[in-house]
Amino acid sequence: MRFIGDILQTIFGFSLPEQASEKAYLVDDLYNFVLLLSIVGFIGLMAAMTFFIIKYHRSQNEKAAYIPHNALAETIWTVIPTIIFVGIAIWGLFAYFKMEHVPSNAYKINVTGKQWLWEFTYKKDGLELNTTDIMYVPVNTPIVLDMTATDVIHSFYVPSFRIKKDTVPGMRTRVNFTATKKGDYRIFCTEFCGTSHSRMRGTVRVVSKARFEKWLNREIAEANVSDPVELGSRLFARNCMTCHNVDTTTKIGPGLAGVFGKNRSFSNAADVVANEEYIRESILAPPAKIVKGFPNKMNSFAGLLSEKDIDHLIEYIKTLK
Amino acid sequence: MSTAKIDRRVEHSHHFSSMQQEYEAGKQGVWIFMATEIMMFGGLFVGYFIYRFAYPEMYIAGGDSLNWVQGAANTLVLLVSSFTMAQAVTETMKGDNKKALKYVIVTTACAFIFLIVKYFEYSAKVHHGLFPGFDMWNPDMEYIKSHIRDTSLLANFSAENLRLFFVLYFAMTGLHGIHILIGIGLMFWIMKRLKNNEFSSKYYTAVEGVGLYWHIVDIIWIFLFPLMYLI
Amino acid sequence: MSATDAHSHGNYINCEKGLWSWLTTIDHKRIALMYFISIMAFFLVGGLFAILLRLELLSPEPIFMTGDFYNRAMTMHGSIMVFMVIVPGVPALLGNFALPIMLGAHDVAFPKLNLASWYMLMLGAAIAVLSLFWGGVDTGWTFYTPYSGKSADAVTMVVLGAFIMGFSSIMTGVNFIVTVHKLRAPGMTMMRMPLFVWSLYATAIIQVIATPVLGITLLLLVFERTFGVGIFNPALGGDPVLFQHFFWFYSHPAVYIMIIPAMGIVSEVIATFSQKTIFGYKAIAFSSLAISAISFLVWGHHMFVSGQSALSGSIFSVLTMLVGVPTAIKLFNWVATMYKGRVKLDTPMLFAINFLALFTIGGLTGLFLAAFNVDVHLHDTYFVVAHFHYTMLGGALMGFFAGLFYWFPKMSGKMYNEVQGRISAIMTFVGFNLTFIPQFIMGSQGMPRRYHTYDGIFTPYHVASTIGSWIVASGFILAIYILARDFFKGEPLKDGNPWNATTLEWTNTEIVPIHENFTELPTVTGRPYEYR
Amino acid sequence: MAHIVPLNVNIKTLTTLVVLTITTVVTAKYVDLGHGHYNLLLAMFIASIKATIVLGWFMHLKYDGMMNRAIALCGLAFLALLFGFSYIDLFYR
Ligand code: HEA
Ligand code: HEA
Ligand code: HEC
Ligand code: CUA
Ligand SMILES: [Cu+2]
Repeated sequence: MRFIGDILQTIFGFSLPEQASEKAYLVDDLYNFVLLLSIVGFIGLMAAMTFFIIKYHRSQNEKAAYIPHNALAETIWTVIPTIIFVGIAIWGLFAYFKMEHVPSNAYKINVTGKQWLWEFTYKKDGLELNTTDIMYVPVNTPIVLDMTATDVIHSFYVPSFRIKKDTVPGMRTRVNFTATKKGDYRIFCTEFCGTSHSRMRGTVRVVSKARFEKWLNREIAEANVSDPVELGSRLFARNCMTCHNVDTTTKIGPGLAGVFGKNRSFSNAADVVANEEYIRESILAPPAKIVKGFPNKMNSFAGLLSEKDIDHLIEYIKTLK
Repeated sequence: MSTAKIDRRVEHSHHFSSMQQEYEAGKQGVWIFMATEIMMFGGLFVGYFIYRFAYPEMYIAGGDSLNWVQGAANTLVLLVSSFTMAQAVTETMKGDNKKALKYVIVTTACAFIFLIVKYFEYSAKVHHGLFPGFDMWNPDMEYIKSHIRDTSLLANFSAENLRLFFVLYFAMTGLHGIHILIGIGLMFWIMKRLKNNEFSSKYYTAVEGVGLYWHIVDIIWIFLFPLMYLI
Repeated sequence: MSATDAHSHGNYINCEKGLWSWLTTIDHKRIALMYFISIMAFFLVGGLFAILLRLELLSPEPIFMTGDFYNRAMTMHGSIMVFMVIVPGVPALLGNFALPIMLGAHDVAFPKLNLASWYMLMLGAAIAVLSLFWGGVDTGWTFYTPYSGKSADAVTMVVLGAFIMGFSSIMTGVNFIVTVHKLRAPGMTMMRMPLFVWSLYATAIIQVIATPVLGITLLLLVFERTFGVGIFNPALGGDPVLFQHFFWFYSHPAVYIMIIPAMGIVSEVIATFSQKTIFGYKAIAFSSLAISAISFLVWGHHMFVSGQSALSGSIFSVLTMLVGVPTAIKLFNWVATMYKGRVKLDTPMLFAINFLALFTIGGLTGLFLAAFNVDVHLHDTYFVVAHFHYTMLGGALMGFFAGLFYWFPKMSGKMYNEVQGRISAIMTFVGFNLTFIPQFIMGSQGMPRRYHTYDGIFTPYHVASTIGSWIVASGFILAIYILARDFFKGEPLKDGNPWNATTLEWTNTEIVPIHENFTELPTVTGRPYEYR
Repeated sequence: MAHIVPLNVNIKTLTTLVVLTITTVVTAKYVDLGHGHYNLLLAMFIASIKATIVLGWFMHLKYDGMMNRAIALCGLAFLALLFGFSYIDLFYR
């Protein structure tokens, strides 16, 4: 059987992306089979039609025959398609359930879709690692993705693995695969989710098991540092760097070095000395006090950063000199 | 005929070939519209049951907070109006426009009574912050607690879910109410024509059609009443 | 009767004059002409959006559109084409014109309802299109929640527009069912009805049963947006997948609203242009009904990867395959009709052959999508886009144009330019395949749909597709131009039955039908298509 | 032309409907059928009977042709479908 599948794959393979997962062939086999059948059916039908058009063209045929029906012919072309179509459906079901079957030792990664990025969460020994954009997975290891979304529906699609599943807010969906080849594979979001739907792409990076372990240990240790200043600096890099420099130079907002403890003057409020309360307010309600000479460009981070995050940010800003 | 100035239909429209044919066509058209009504409300009922099985306790809490006496009264009002409507059709078929008119007037009166009761119900709900929209949602939990039949249900209960019940309550009874309003409009149209003595034992399609519509509105309420108020 | 006197001279076009007489007409043929103008206008607008989309997709990175603009154009294209062109297209335009005459009736059962239906379509369309000036809509034509619950303000408008257009569709459906049941001429039994009428009848059933569910779904969406009710919003305990169930309960049957009438046209055209009795009349007639019944059982095939349960997925997959059977029967019967016929390739027949070839491809690719596990890979890729353009454009629209050219002489009393007609048919065929075959390939390779920017590996396919779109567009513009020009300037017909067809609209009317269709109702004595 | 339903039949119909309404209220409010959805089922059962009576007598389906009955049934059948399939999904998810 596999042999036939391989032959078809060599003929029609050009239309499908590279197979890079253990179960990809389940999709390809049926795809190729239906394609073959369709080509045969289509050519057969069109050949018959063309032949009739030419042979029985009005210039060739004086008188039309009178054939209102033919029980045998009609039975044949009712029964045969029924068998074929239902056969395809049943094949598809079996293949689907095979694909859905999750091996019990599968390695679990949590996936969250949000406008417009993918977030991957790895867990190990009670520690957590959140990454975006690139999903590292070990080769030849069953992986199960436990997925959800935070805002609207997205859909997690890796063409080379032949997997796709919507991620639905308020619901958990699962998808599983075993990558068979090292390399980078594309992730697409395939459920329309707004402005940057088409940019909600990512990469699965399949690496050897050893490298994966190493990567995970390193990253997870990195991610779980508890030094508030270090954490604050990371948050700052991710959220604030686009507008603030860490020296005294202006970007979009003021450079933050040395701000803490200094007297600040505003275009819409009385002066204050920058203390923790003030920085907290600057993050949560920026328009309350707009620094003199600056536009009201900063959006509130309320709801986006946790209380802890803000504490860490403050600790970090304190250190900027 | 002595009643020549009255526009009484004795002749079928030009594209039909008999009164009988025109009558049957008209009636069938109304029936098909009734099928669409069934599908339309049906969609809402599907939503109702899905959420009912998802959050049974909130439906009980929500239902208990409705005033079932008012609901039952309205059910009776609609049943009576259905009866008078059926009777109006009977009289029109007999050719007695005057009697039929009286029945239609009673039917319309019932429709108004229904709406008035509904108005009191709605305003009570709005008063307790149970209208799930326009930032009016602010449920009065004391009110809910004092009405629920089994307080142990309140254990796994969230106001968010209760909101879903009231969404469906207002959507379904609201759409039903709009149908009642449309029905009242149709009644006035019929009354005018009955007053003009336009119908006869040969031509009464319009009355019968409005009748069918009115009964469907009643049937929908027959389901809404237990689902919303009782169960 | 006085009404008849006023119309007793001249044909239906010139028996009354002035714009007002058109806007208040209850003559089904005049209403059909009003649909003609409006639907062609919608089609050009929808097509214009398509051309813009294709231009933008020439390059993987944005050329002249922002993401938001692209999404709006894509949504407008889909919604206009579906709700304003192809759903009302065949039934409301050609059906309105031909159905009563084919049955031997003076008019549809409820002529005023018929006119009201046109106004509803216009009102709904106006609201939907005007939404562009309120910022447009970017949800895709499927309006999936929760996205549509919070995106652009104009969603409410478009959804209301679609709601109103739904009523238009219901009204047409009711009218046709009753007309078929009650207004057949003496001797016109159900089994003597032309196949186009059968197909409209099957379609009307879907319109009447399915459209109300769309109505209520859209209404709930409006509530969701204006009151923030949360039925479909998971944050408030709602279920977003439920919206998809409701939506597809209508919208899958809706795709058969588009295709079944086109199939009816193809049946007429193939029998007439083969000058041979249709093969398997009963099978074709009943397969229309079978399709419309089964079409209600398969909607979940749009939701294979939505998180719906595997059990329902399985059931839907098997049932979906069953829809293919009656469709296959029709295709085989049409080809068998040509066997030993006297085939002539005039423009309507060329469009019908376009239909046969392209719809077969569309249908066969439907089988890929209906296979549960294959759809996991293909769902929401360009493979689906190509599939539904092959069925809707290659199928429904080609059939529609076959019908337009076929009934054009009866509508106008003129003959269109045959050579130019054939050129337009061939151009659309060539351009169409150039546009959409590359989409099958890139879809299989994983190019997702509704993508404004894309991965560079797909560029060659997109470029080919865009070039193709210019050819299809020119083909259709040419076809519309021919029809519009020759309506006024075409060569007047000498014979009321230029195709030697057998149905009543050709055999028993004037060259251009009179207002009342027939001075005396015909009596039918046998089946249509009796070429002996 | 069509069957005329006399007053006394309409009165009987109304009476039956009122009695059934009272039954609905009493069974729902004062008879507890315990856990599960038995109360719901009972109420729906009575409501269906009431709807059938309205359809049959007030709406004259009892005296009407097959076609109109078929149309009404058709609506209900397709509704059942929408129910059925939506539940298959929800309960097996
Ligand atoms: C006119 C419109 C039309 C028609 C007729 C069809 C017909 C069919 N469609 Fe299609 N479909 C759409 C319009 C249409 N579709 C649209 C618009 C969408 C996308 C909506 C969106 O998401 O925006 C869609 C999406 C769609 C999907 C969902 C894809 C996805 O999103 O993942 C599926 C899945 O099952 C599907 C299946 C089918 C099938 C099985 C048929 C069958 O009816 C086809 C039957 C025909 C045949 C089978 C061919 C003839 C048979 C023979 C010649 C027999 C000989 C051959 C052999 C023996 C092999 N369609
Ligand atoms: C019957 C329905 C129908 C028809 C006929 C068409 C016709 C065309 N469609 Fe459309 N299409 C849909 C229905 C249809 N489409 C639907 C439902 C979607 C899904 C939307 C969604 O995802 O929500 C879609 C989506 C869709 C996409 C995918 C967008 C995406 O996923 O990002 C593409 C891309 O190539 C496309 C292309 C085309 C092209 C090139 C044509 C061509 O055939 C068009 C030919 C053009 C013309 C015939 C007219 C050209 C006119 C002019 C150039 C100017 C003259 C103008 C005036 C005088 C005003 N369509
Ligand atoms: C969109 C650009 C932008 C981003 C992103 C941004 N800011 Fe700002 N920020 C500004 C601007 C502009 C001002 C000056 C106007 C004002 O005070 O609101 C400002 C002011 C401030 C101030 C007051 C500075 C002073 O001189 O007193 C603080 C503190 C601050 N931001 C912290 C942050 C932190 C922490 C983050 C990230 C969590 C952040 N900002 C992200 C634009 C930004
Ligand atoms: Cu996320 Cu599309
Ligand atoms: Cu479908």
